[in-house]
Amino acid sequence: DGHSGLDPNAKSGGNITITYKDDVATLDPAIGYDWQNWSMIKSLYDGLMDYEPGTTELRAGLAESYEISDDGMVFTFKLREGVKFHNGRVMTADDVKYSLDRVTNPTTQSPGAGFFGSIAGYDAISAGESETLSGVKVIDDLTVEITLSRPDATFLHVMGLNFASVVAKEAVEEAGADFGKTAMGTGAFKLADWTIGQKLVFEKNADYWRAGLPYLDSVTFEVGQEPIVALLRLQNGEVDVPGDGIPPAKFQEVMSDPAQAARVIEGGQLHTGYITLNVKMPPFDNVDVRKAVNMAINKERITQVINGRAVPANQPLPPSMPGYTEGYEGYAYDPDAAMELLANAGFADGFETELFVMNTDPNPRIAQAIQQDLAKIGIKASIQSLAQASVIAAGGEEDQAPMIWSGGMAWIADFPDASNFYGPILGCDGAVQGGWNWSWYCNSEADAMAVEADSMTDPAKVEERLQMWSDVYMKVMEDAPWVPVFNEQRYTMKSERMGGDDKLYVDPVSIPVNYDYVWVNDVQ
Amino acid sequence: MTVAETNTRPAPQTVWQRLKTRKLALFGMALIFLTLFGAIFAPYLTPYEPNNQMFDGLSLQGAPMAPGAQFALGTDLLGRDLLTRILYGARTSLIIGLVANGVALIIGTFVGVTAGYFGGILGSVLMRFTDLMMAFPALLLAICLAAIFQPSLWIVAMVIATVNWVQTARVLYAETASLSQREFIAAERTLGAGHLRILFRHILPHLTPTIIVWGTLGISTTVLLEATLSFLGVGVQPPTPSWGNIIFENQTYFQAAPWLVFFPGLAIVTLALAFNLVGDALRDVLDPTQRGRA
Amino acid sequence: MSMQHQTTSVAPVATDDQPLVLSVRNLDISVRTQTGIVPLVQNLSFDLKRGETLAIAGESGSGKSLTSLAIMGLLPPPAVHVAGGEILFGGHDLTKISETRLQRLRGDRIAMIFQEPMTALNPVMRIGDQLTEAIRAHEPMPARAARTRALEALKAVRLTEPERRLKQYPHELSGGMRQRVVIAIAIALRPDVMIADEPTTALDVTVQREVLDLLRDLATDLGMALILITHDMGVVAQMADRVLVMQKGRCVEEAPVRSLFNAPQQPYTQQLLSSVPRMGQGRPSTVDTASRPLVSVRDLRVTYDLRGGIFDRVQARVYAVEKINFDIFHGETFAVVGESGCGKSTVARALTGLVPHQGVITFEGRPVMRDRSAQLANTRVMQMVFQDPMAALNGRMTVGDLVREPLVIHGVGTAKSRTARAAELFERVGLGADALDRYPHEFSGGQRQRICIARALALNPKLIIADESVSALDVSVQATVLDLLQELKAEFGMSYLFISHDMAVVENFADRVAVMYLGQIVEIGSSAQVFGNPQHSYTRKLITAAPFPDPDRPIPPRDISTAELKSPILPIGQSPAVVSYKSLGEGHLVAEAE
Amino acid sequence: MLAFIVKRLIQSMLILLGVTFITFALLYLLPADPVRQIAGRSATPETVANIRAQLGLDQPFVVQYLRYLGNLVQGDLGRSYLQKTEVSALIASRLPASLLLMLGAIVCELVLGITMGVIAALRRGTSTDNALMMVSFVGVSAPQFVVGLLMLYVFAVQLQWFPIGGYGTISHMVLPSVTLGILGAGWYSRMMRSSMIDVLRQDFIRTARAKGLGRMRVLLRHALPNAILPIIAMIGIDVGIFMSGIVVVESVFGWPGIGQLAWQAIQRVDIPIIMGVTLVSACAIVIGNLVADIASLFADPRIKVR
Ligand SMILES: Nc1ncnc2c1ncn2[C@@H]1O[C@H](COP(=O)(O)OP(=O)(O)OP(=O)(O)O)[C@@H](O)[C@H]1O
Ligand SMILES: Nc1ncnc2c1ncn2[C@@H]1O[C@H](COP(=O)(O)OP(=O)(O)OP(=O)(O)O)[C@@H](O)[C@H]1O
Ligand SMILES: [Mg+2]
Ligand SMILES: [Mg+2]
Ligand code: NI
Repeated sequence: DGHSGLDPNAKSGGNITITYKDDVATLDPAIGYDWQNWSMIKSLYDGLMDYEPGTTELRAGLAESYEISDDGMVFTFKLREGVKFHNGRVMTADDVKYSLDRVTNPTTQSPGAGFFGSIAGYDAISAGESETLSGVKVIDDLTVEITLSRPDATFLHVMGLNFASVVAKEAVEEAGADFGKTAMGTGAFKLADWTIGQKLVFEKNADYWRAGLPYLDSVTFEVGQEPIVALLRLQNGEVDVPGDGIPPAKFQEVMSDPAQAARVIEGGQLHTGYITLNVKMPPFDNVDVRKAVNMAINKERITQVINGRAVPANQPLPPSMPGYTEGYEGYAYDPDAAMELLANAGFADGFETELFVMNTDPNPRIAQAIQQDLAKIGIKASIQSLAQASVIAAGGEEDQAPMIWSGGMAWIADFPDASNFYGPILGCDGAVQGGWNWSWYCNSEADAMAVEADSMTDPAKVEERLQMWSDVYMKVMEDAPWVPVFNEQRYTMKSERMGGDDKLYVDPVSIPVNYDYVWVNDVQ
Repeated sequence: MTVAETNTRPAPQTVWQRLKTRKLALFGMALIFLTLFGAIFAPYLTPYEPNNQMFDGLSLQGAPMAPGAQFALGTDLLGRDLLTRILYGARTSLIIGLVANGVALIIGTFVGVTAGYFGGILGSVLMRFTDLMMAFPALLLAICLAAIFQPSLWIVAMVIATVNWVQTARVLYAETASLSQREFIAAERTLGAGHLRILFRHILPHLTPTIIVWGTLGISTTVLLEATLSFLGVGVQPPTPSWGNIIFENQTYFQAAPWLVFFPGLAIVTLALAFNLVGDALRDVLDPTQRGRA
Repeated sequence: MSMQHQTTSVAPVATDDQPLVLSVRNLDISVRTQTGIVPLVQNLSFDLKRGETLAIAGESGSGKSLTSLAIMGLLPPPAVHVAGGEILFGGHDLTKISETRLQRLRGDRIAMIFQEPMTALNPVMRIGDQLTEAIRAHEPMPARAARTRALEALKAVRLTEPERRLKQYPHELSGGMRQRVVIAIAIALRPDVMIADEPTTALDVTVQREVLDLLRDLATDLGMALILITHDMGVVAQMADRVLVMQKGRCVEEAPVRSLFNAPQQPYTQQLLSSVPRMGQGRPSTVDTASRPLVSVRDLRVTYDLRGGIFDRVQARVYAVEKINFDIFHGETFAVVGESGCGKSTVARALTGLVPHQGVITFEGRPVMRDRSAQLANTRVMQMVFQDPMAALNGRMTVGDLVREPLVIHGVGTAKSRTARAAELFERVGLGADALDRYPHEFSGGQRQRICIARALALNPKLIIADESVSALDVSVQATVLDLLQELKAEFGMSYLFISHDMAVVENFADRVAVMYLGQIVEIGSSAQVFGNPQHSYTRKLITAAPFPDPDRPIPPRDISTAELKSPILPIGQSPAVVSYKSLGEGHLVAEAE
Repeated sequence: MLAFIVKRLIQSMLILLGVTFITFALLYLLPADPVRQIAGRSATPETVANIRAQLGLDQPFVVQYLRYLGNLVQGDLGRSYLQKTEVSALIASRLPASLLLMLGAIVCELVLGITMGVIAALRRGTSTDNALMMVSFVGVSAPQFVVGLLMLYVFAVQLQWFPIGGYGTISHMVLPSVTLGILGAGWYSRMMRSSMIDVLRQDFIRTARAKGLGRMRVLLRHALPNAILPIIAMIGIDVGIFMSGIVVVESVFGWPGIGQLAWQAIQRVDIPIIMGVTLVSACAIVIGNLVADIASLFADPRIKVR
């Protein structure tokens, strides 16, 4: 492989401590789907594909190389030789197939099963008619051939998802349903200890197939720590990285102290915070109303409220995502024009509606800012601040939630591809009961374009494909089912002893830290 | 035959007249009136709107303003005037502290007194139900109830009432049970008094000290419970201010913007204290055996 | 030391040649109130010699207890304090020495026994600990040795099963036993002076007799000086060498016991002595027992279930009243006497419908029911006056309201007429109408009992049940209340069911008497029959145990068989044997010995 | 004694049954669907239906409840929907910490509450009394989150007397216990004060003093054991109050107890965990009451076992 990725200054050894508020739910790569265990699983497991550290660039993982058939329907992966699971067994092509079969089998109840929908035989396994994916074939110990049922330009990204991680069958069978509390992969770290509710210890995998990695001997995750306390401990030198980032209440204090501010790292992330407008619920079935709402929201003010830790957004895709439409202005903040539009739509006196929001800080606060903006153009929105599950439930009903502020549940891309912001949250597939398309927007034209774009697997047509996606999102913006509000920036902090490139700390894929590549400077 | 005792006892005083002589009680009442006044006349007392997120209420970095000339008690995280929100929040908190707490007290008294006075099967059923409610995590019950009935101020008040009556019921049960054994109750029976008369004329007056104690202490408990519910997203919905939710919204800023926690906290403690002072005095004043004592 | 040897009662010997142990000089005690300093005890002086028994007598509230507390240095701080004078003991003035020095004297040199045995002991501490603690506080010694001393003390007070008592808690003992324990604590260190503040007021006659005998024996054996505080002149007569009579905080008269009883000098002393009821041969009954009875009780039986076990099942039963029969006639005072727990109150409760009963109670021929309307009807004709007026009055209502209460309940008259009636009743029982809007605690015990009586009279009942209605009052007040009852009876022709344990009072007050023992009547007859010719051994025991207010009358020989009252509690399935009666004619019935 | 305990245990069982029923019913009525969260954003309706059937959530309420009870009697609390782990294992790993914290809080509220109450009673009417009662008032009215953070900031960050959160040693326990106990301490000091004033008026105190005992002995050996009786009965009720408090305190101090588990589960409608935690907390409350009753039994020999 072309990139060694190794840091010449890096020192080997040492332990770092990361804190989190929430307990780690599971380390099962088929189940884990929150941004806390996402990066942990990444360092415990490998998939066939992987990303350059700190970037969104794909690179080969467990696959040494891969071939794509000309029609883009058959992927043949050549596996690396001698890669060992943490238990010492050598990983083979059978394991790859087993892992893919497992994640797509409905009894696994994987929230990521849907990503593999393009593999041949997915429908059969998902309907419970088959135990294996017919599209995944083991050619020999080191070769896997995956046949798709439809062209899928994002397929390599899918193979880089945690859900596609290779697990050891014997470990899964041994642990049974408790597999999530153990780990058996090929990753840079192995799970050494897990005291539920307190901490997890990851230990260096000495046999790791990427030579020289990881640098750290171990990583300790302490869970159950209030972010604000975690920061106090960081300032006290007890913690190396606050997993939940810098809490808003401490942000100003940290930034105004040069010594601390120097250790703050800022980075973009593939995130958009938006308001959904339910196009099936009057008056949001009127596009002018939706546009008016778009124009009414003072995005600058909202970013100010969250201490400037975001940039105002004007379209669904975040700026760092390929396919982002440069130069697009979106709907500028213009309450007067908004009122005019409203008046034209027959709502000169405004109307009453509800804004659903998840109940953790700062979301209710942002909702109140939105509420005030809406009030200025005569829309009286009452806030329904509910538990995450309740908001999701309301969004999944056609006639429950006229507006939802997505914060806390918002879209962070699963993989850095333009398509990732469409399917379930803007496409017709998601606009079903229990779906995630909370604006219930369904534009068959845009859907068709999306399908077409995702079928363009030819590497030569990348630019063309991205343009197509750009068009899709522009179409969406025309219909204005969303108010894109901001793209959150990541602000994190590290202790003085932490080394490695800054971008490792704002890795778009491995949040908050790419554990495999960071190191500490206080070892010999 | 002894002659009627001549005595130089002052003319009987009304409760108010006796309450009036107690400095602490007057101080407490003054605080309560101040709060009521603030709540009722909030619009006239402050130039700001409670929900107005002012542009100059936040620094450019989005930090709230410290107390100062423009904003007497500073601003909150959305740039709203804190004093204004505390004044308007008094409305919510008074409703919670008085209505929710009052309803809880009434339910608790009803259950406890009925069970304690009548005893028997009715008493056991009521007390087992109380035990059941006690064993049920109050917070979970409140969360579920509030989630099932879309939260609004009155729903929240009722939810708080449904979880907060239990302790009162327990305590009053024990007290009523022992009161019913007292001889003056038996004496009352021999006079031909019915249950209702005994309950209302004889048992309840003896329970008032306990009811007052639990009632006044319940004020801060309920106000804080509302705050916890708001924090869990099932309390009074934003942007309606309440003292509790102001604290909870801003509690992590106790270091960066202490005023956001301190002032509403002070308001809660002061109100609770005021009621407590009045309650203590009332308890003494209502108790004829305390006459003439300090 | 040996406290085992027993003497039969020895009449107190005047001990002129003994040294002085305690001397109180011009003692003043005051209380600080909002209206200024109020004197409670003024200019009190007396001396106490070794081995001498000084009785302090006087009406309730005259300052007896305060005086004894002042000697102990236990006046309730900070309001009540010694305002002047001195208390000389062992060469020191107790009013001046420090608290630590006082602590060393207390319990060791001067001991005190308090009035109320039920509350004088720590309810959550074992008897043994309470005893040894007192011993070890003054004489450091190993626990074992202290235990031996404690045991000795318990034996000295002649408590049965002393070893077991050490491990028991106060509530497991009867009142008499508790009082013995209190005495044991007091004598454990052989103090020079012992103060006994109404040591027997709360006890039954027979128990009182034993405790008094005990105190006298101990005083003689140990050479203790005893200050005995009491309002019972019978006790004074039998116990004291000298008597000090107090009234309103001042000493009225001080004299050797014989001269005081034979020739009281002061009017107050004379009044006090004259109001003491004396026992004689009973009063003949003037009641016509052939007429239709007002109340007739047949086979009355009341049991209380004692529940227990997992399923709260009835495990035993208290046979509080077992198949008793009696009649009360118009204009009669019918008395029920007997010791604590024999079922007297239960009879009253059954009559007033407070407890369910078996058997038949008829009132003027109509059976008494327990439903609501029958209750209303019954309560109009039958009223009850309870033992403890404070407990029977709702302390949170004015007495005016309390007296109006029955009128309101029965819907008699208008608000105005009720107030007029209440004022009239108050006037009748000797209270001013201006008292109407005061609260019960603002009255003295005697006054409170009059309030209760006024309330009972409000509905013009035909029968008044007086359950130990005068027991809590001191003699002079008791006499006035009894007089009042007599007057009312003459005036309104009502009948009384008079319940008491005081034989002297009953004898002087009742027309007919029933003696109860263990839930059954053992002897019934006219006052003259029962007191003039007591037949049942229990009746005789009660009569002889009553202290007689005459220092010259020999103290009767002690009844050695101090059998405890048997228990009326029987396990399920058993029931007590019903006694059968022997008639001595003219309605005098006596239970046959088993 | 044994019979009493058995009887109380039977009663407790019924109470627990009632608790499971109410919780189950409430969760059933809750407008949120756990299956959607399990299935993830990209799931097809078929997958959702499939998972719903696997979890038995398509069954009628009564069937679901009876099945839950059936499993419960076999000691099976089910598996977390989102973590797929056995609820019993999750609770077992966190319960000791919570119990320890509660124990610490009880100790702390008793020590603080009793001392403050006794001192206030002895200094009745003085400024010490007023000051102490004021402090107790603030204790009752102060939000625990703020108290916790403040203590953490002052005693751990500034003074460095205690570690900043965490779990393990006694010194880790101090701040969270105090934070959790401060509310109870406020209550207790008030109760203790009035109870003490009451007891000091009693006759047996006078008897004890008449024996010549020293002040301290009278206070500790006679007054305190009597004055504390009403408080012992209250400790049972406390456990219930703690159950709400630990959610906050555990998160502030990073204490690995069931409070945090419950809070996360509620957010995500992870019904098996909510049921489990509710049951455990109801058990704790029931046992707490039982223990308080038994303790009163020992502390007060007058109480007759009924
Ligand atoms: N703590 C106190 N404060 C104010 N007055 C008191 C206090 N204790 C007693 N007194 C008053 O002092 C007077 C004497 O009381 P004391 O207890 O000595 O009477 P006593 O002769 O022992 O009466 P009794 O026979 O009822 O026991 C009474 O009028 C009483 O009201
Ligand atoms: N509610 C009750 N439950 C159980 N036993 C009771 C109850 N009330 C009274 N007893 C018992 O019934 C018996 C008779 O009680 P009662 O009160 O009639 O006695 P008494 O003669 O009035 O005694 P005293 O002189 O002490 O008032 C006693 O042994 C008593 O312990
Ligand atoms: Mg006295
Ligand atoms: Mg009686
Ligand atoms: Ni037992």
